[in-house]
Amino acid sequence: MKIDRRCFLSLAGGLAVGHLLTPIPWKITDDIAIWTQNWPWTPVPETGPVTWKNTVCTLCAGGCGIKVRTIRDRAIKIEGRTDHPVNKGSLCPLGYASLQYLYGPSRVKTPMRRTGERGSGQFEAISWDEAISEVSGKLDALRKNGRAHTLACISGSDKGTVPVLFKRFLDAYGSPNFIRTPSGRDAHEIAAYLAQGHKDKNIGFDLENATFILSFGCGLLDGSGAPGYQFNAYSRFDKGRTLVQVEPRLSNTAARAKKWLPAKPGTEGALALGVAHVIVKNGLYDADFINGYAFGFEDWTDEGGNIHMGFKSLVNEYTPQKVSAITGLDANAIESLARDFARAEKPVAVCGYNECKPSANIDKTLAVHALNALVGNINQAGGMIVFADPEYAVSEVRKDRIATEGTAKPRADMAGTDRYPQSRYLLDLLPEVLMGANENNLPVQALMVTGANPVYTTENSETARAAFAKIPFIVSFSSFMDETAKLADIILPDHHFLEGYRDVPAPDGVGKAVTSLSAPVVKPQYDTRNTGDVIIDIARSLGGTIGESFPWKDYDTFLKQAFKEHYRDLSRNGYVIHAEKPLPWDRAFATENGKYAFYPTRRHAAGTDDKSRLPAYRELDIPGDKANGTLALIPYKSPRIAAGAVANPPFMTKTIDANVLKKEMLFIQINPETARGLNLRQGDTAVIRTPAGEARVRVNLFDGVMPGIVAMPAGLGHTAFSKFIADKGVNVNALLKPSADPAYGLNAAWGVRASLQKA
Amino acid sequence: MSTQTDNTSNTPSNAPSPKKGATGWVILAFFVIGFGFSLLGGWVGFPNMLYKEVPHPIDFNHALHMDLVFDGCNSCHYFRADGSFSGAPTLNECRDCHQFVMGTDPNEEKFVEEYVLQDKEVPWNIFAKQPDNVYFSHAPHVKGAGMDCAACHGDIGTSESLRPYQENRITGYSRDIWGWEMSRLGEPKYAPRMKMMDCVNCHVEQTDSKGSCFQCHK
Amino acid sequence: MEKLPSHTKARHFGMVIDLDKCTGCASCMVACYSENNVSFRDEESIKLLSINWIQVYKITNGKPFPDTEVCYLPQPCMQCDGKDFGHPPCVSVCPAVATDFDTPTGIVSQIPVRCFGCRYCMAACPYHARKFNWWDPVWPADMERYLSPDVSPRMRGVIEKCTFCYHRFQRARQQAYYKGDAENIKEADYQTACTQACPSGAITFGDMDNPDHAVYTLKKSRYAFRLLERLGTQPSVYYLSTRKWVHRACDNYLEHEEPAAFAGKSA
Amino acid sequence: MTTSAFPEGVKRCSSGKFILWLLPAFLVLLIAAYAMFRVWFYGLNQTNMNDAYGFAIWIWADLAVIALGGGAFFSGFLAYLVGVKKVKNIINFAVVLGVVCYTSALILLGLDVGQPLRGWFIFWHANIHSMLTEVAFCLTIYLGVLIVEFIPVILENPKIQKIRFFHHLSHNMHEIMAVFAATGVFLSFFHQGSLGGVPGVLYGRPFAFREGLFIWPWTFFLFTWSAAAVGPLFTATMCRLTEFITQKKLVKDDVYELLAKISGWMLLTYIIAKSLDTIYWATVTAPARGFAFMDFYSNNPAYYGVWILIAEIVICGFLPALILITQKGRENKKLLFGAAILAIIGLCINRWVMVLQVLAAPLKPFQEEWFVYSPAWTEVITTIMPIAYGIVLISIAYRYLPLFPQEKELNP
Repeated sequence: MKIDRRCFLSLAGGLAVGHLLTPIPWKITDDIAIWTQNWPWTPVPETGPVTWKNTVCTLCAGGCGIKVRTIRDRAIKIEGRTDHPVNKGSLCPLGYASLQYLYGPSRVKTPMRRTGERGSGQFEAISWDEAISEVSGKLDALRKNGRAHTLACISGSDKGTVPVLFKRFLDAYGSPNFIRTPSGRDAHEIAAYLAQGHKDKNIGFDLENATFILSFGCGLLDGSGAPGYQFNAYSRFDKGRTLVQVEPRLSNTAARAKKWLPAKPGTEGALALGVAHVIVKNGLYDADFINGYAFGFEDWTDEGGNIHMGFKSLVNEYTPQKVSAITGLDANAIESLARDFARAEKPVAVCGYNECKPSANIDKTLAVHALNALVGNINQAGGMIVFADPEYAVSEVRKDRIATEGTAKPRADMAGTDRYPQSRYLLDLLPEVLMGANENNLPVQALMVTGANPVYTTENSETARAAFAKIPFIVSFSSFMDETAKLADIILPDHHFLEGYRDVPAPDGVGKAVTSLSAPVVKPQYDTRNTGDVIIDIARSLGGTIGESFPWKDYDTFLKQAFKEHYRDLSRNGYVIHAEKPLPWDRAFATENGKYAFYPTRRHAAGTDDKSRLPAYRELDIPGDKANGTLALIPYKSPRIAAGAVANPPFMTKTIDANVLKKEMLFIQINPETARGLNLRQGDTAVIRTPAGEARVRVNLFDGVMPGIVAMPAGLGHTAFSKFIADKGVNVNALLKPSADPAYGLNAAWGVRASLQKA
Repeated sequence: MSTQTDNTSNTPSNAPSPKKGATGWVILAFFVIGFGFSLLGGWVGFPNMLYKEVPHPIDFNHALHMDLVFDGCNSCHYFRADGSFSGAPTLNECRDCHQFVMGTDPNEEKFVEEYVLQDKEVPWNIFAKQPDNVYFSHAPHVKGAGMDCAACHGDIGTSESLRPYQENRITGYSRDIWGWEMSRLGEPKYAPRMKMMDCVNCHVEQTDSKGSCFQCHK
Repeated sequence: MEKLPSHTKARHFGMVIDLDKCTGCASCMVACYSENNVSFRDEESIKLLSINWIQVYKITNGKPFPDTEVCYLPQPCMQCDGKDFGHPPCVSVCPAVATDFDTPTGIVSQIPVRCFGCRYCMAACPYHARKFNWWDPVWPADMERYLSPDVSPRMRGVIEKCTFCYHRFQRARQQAYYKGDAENIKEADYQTACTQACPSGAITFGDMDNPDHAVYTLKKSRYAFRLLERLGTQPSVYYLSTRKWVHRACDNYLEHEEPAAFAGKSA
Repeated sequence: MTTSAFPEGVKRCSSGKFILWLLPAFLVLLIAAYAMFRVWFYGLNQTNMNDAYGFAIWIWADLAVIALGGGAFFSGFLAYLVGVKKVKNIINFAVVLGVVCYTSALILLGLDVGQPLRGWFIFWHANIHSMLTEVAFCLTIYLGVLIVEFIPVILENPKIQKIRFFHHLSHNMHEIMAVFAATGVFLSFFHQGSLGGVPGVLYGRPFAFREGLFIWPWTFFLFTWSAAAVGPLFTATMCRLTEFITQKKLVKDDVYELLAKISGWMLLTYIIAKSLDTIYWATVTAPARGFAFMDFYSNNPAYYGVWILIAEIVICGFLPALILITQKGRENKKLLFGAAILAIIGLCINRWVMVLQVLAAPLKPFQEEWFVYSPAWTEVITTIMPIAYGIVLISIAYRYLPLFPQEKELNP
């Protein structure tokens, strides 16, 4: 028997034919396909029993009730809570995306101590004990050096128990420098004080019941203010209900308004007076309110016998023709707007809260309040509502000598000083103050930041960053690695809002006295702690009267005590409405004569004549000189871009149009007419220059922008958080510059002069 | 047919030819050997290579539990209020009874010591586990069509000891899905097979339609 | 068209989107990402590589300031009925039956694990509703924890698209089975994530064949139209707008032609 | 005794020269192999395709290469079924060219799918309504047929012929080749047609959509017709190129002229049909969907506008057809091959238009801009790959196999 090559060939043939009759080739082919269907690196979400838990979103101040779908200890999906009085089920994209913050890469997972250069982002993880003792050690030393008043706290809100704890901490420690970040609330607070005599009360607008909303630049549908509330109010807009939007740019709100009135920016106050003129002239105002509950409508005589001009005389000169010349709107349009407004069943005029850049223009705000007063729509359903926050059941703070002396010192931001006696917080002024001081006299030696990201959100942000960087000791309480946390020496990370308890006060601008409770939905994912607990611990470890002022076991105990009998409802329903109805007119006003003051006698004005007290229209100059900046830059808010302390989560960035952000380049919007003059075409790259800085941008031509205006989206150009948002576009705050109202110190600029040049 | 007719004359004539017949048989024998070897390897060796035996964390005694509970399978494998099915019980559910060792069974002791006391979920092997892309709901089958558990899961409920569990090394699937018989012929060894075609066949039989894709896939 | 299983009632789900109400906020988009485990990358500005099951387009009337108008147009998968009810453009071209017309619901399915990524359906769809997974999805940090078990995460190399949140229909049906009345699924029991998410109430969803459902009436409005309707794709998504220019922007018309709602009327 | 590895009676260059000649082609193949590795390993993100261009240069190359490879089926049809004897002098070459074209097409298709390991689903889970399924089946089977047709040619290598078994095999295979040729023609008719159906059935894409003629879209016939017309011209042109490179006359001129004559008439009838199709589409199909003819040709960022249509139909259609049907045109070899090249370009333009312009044209009126795409290097190199691969395979085949029966006679 000879075995040769052919035998082996045959053997191979046998093997080949045989194996085709076995499962090997077929099963392996099938199994490999199945393997591709279950790649080990593709996650398989775990199943389990589903529960829905109610809580409140706190990523912005909108206070929307949400429900969270959870499986075991995993939060899966967020939806609007249809039975929550604020948003009634409506929710903005940020709310829907907030799980990306819970589990996302920008979370600060443990307490951190800075190791590298300030701002380098180099930190080391430390224990909570170490972190708290380091902070209290530094604060103790500062206090012992007699500089307790140089501790400042920047907070995103001054309402709610956590800001209250910070205020209390500063009180007990001995510093007057609790600073809330600027907001639309500032001007309303002052207007409410001047016209109604209220201090520390909320001004809201009952948009749900209003039948005619005259919005002076409010981004009602652009995600500013209380988005859930505003969207929900709009969702009920059916036949017969009208929204009129006054704004130089065709925003999302303007696009959905029945009428868009592109008044020149900064002239909104004149338009309000023009509307008032028509109403007064035609006797369309609410005579009952004007005669019974108002002061200063007609000319009046003071105790000294001097005759003063009333509101009626003031508006007399604001004829539609004159206002048309100021605003650039058609005179007939103004006339008919006024008539429609006055004749509507429940008209309301709104401004301030929801603007992307709330220009704290006191005249405009007073004029808008006056419009509501004219039609008798104050503290009425569908009108402007004034209400107080619930009072917390908290004992008096205990102060030692240092505390008493420290809190009596002037504030670092000059608010409440002789210069700006009626202002409460002036964060916009702080950077200049800090830049002007040398290291030793720095009025802020230690800074605590909670619920805010001032390094990013403060206008002229590069100067602000440099100014804050001068502060020797910065503590951030941020849950996320934001720009301010990145600059801090110590980060004491707060829980994500789905991990801990927190009360949520009535959102600004919402006409409802409602407080909600944000409750944990999942266990804390990382080694974070509720900021309320941390501030109590820091106070304790400082000891003395400071420790005594914080007698609570923990924050949750404090929260329960603070709300007393309301707490049960709060925890059961997730919210509590603490005042069902606003005060009637006869009890509504806290002015000397108990009436609504069309003439604000208390106004701290630049001049002493009637016109400087009355809300006359005054042309506002914006920062920058006209020769170099022929254009005006205004920021705009997009509902798809979070523009506050918290940056966009990846999902929101995914929704941004390619003509707003493409790769790392941001697009500014200009009118094609403006573009022609500058020889710019769609998609061109250009350099924008303002007094605050310059940036490379691309050009998007949009007919809906007033010629001469450059509109830039707010909320981009982050340098922190994560790679999903950092280094994308330009921070508009880096190009803006605040301009202080002479009497109030608040930023009254509506924009900044800018030039645009093809790159 | 060839266009190169001259090539035929070029045929080599020195091809090896002696003992042609015998060599042919030898060649055939080699072919048969190869063929047989393949068959043997493919039908016997291959399944053992493709699947690996995965030991059960606990050798669970269904029969014993069935005697102790009131509602048969439903006592531990139950429907939730939303109609979803709980599947294998979680540690918390077992803990209702097994807070401490109650009997003398070493498996129970192991369960209490290694899982209950350490608060660790038991990594049960699920014989009928379907991949993530399959949507399967017990409700239409059990509540709608009135099928009993054994119809798909075999007689696991009366077993005193868990049957072996094997995992496909490539796909990670339980061997029960393809079926223990490589040929997929004959009665299944333990429980009905669960490849897609098995679902489809039953659906066609019972509902006249295999259903659309989304009926069973997500 | 598949044969209907003997135990199933036929429904025809559809959506009506009121373009005069949509504010362009993109809540629907984000709610959809979150509901359906849609993946994301750090670079999402190249929209033709970005996975969106519903996309909100911004369209303008092209008039100069201040007569400019803007309309936002949310566009999910149109769930076309296609030719002869059951042959949408994408379904008949799929070589591997990875997508089919779900006769009991009128929804066009897409089964990523069956798909082998030839992208013929993408070429067939005039709406660009089908998206390809050019990359393997990655959920950074601990984001895998928020993934929903109701929708299977996709792998690279396959097509995915809007499913009208079919898993929510499954959820409703499962509960109905559990309660013993399999066909008792009410309008509120099955709503898509985008419908629920729309904060301004622009989206309505339901069974278009059921007179009790809101879509039944809405889609019969004089101002109802469908996107690129003239191609004959028979979409199950209707739009409402009283503005003529919006109608014109949503389908192709020759110069002398008028949108149906405005035919015979002057602009 | 040693047998030459070369076919009997022909001269071939030295091994060194041969290898040097193949070197550049191998280099291209190497880079292409690396590109293929990247695409398979990292996925299709390695290309420049996007959600608007789900089909791109690869699919175009597939369609073009299969159409040009159609020379194999149509020559086979002429040689074996019609019995045009002259064509047999070029049939072997046509088969090799067909093998190159079809294997290239399959490799490109394999690259083009997102999940290649599941690619067999197209057969196992086939959707019989899908044109692509039909393409895949016919293509694969026809490639099998081509290989069967190729085997006897391989077996004719003198070294292989020495083995008795292969000698008989080759002889027997030649006997039944007509059966395979017939099968090939049948299959080719279908898959060329199905490829035409691929764009033609897209009723959501009014630029591609062609209404039914009986049950098929017109494009079904147009694609088959054009492949049959231009395929042989491609074979002839490639043959001529081989002659140029080898500096030898390989096929007699009357073979070229015959092919040119047949192709010329095929091309003319095709282009008339294509024109009618275009007119019907422009005046009936598109307007019914709200599109004016020029909507598809204006506003194009590539600036070719309507010229692409004129190029395809007039310059690369009627012009070469008219040259080829005239005796004088065919006798002038420069004119003949000039016309052939024009026809080949015309065919490639047609396939380009039917794939890429279909996807480029915006449909939603609010999206005015055309979708733009430029291929990535991975796509370009793999698209060039068939050329390099063709050079290698044809060179080897030419060197070792008796592709041209007339070579010995023409080069004594």
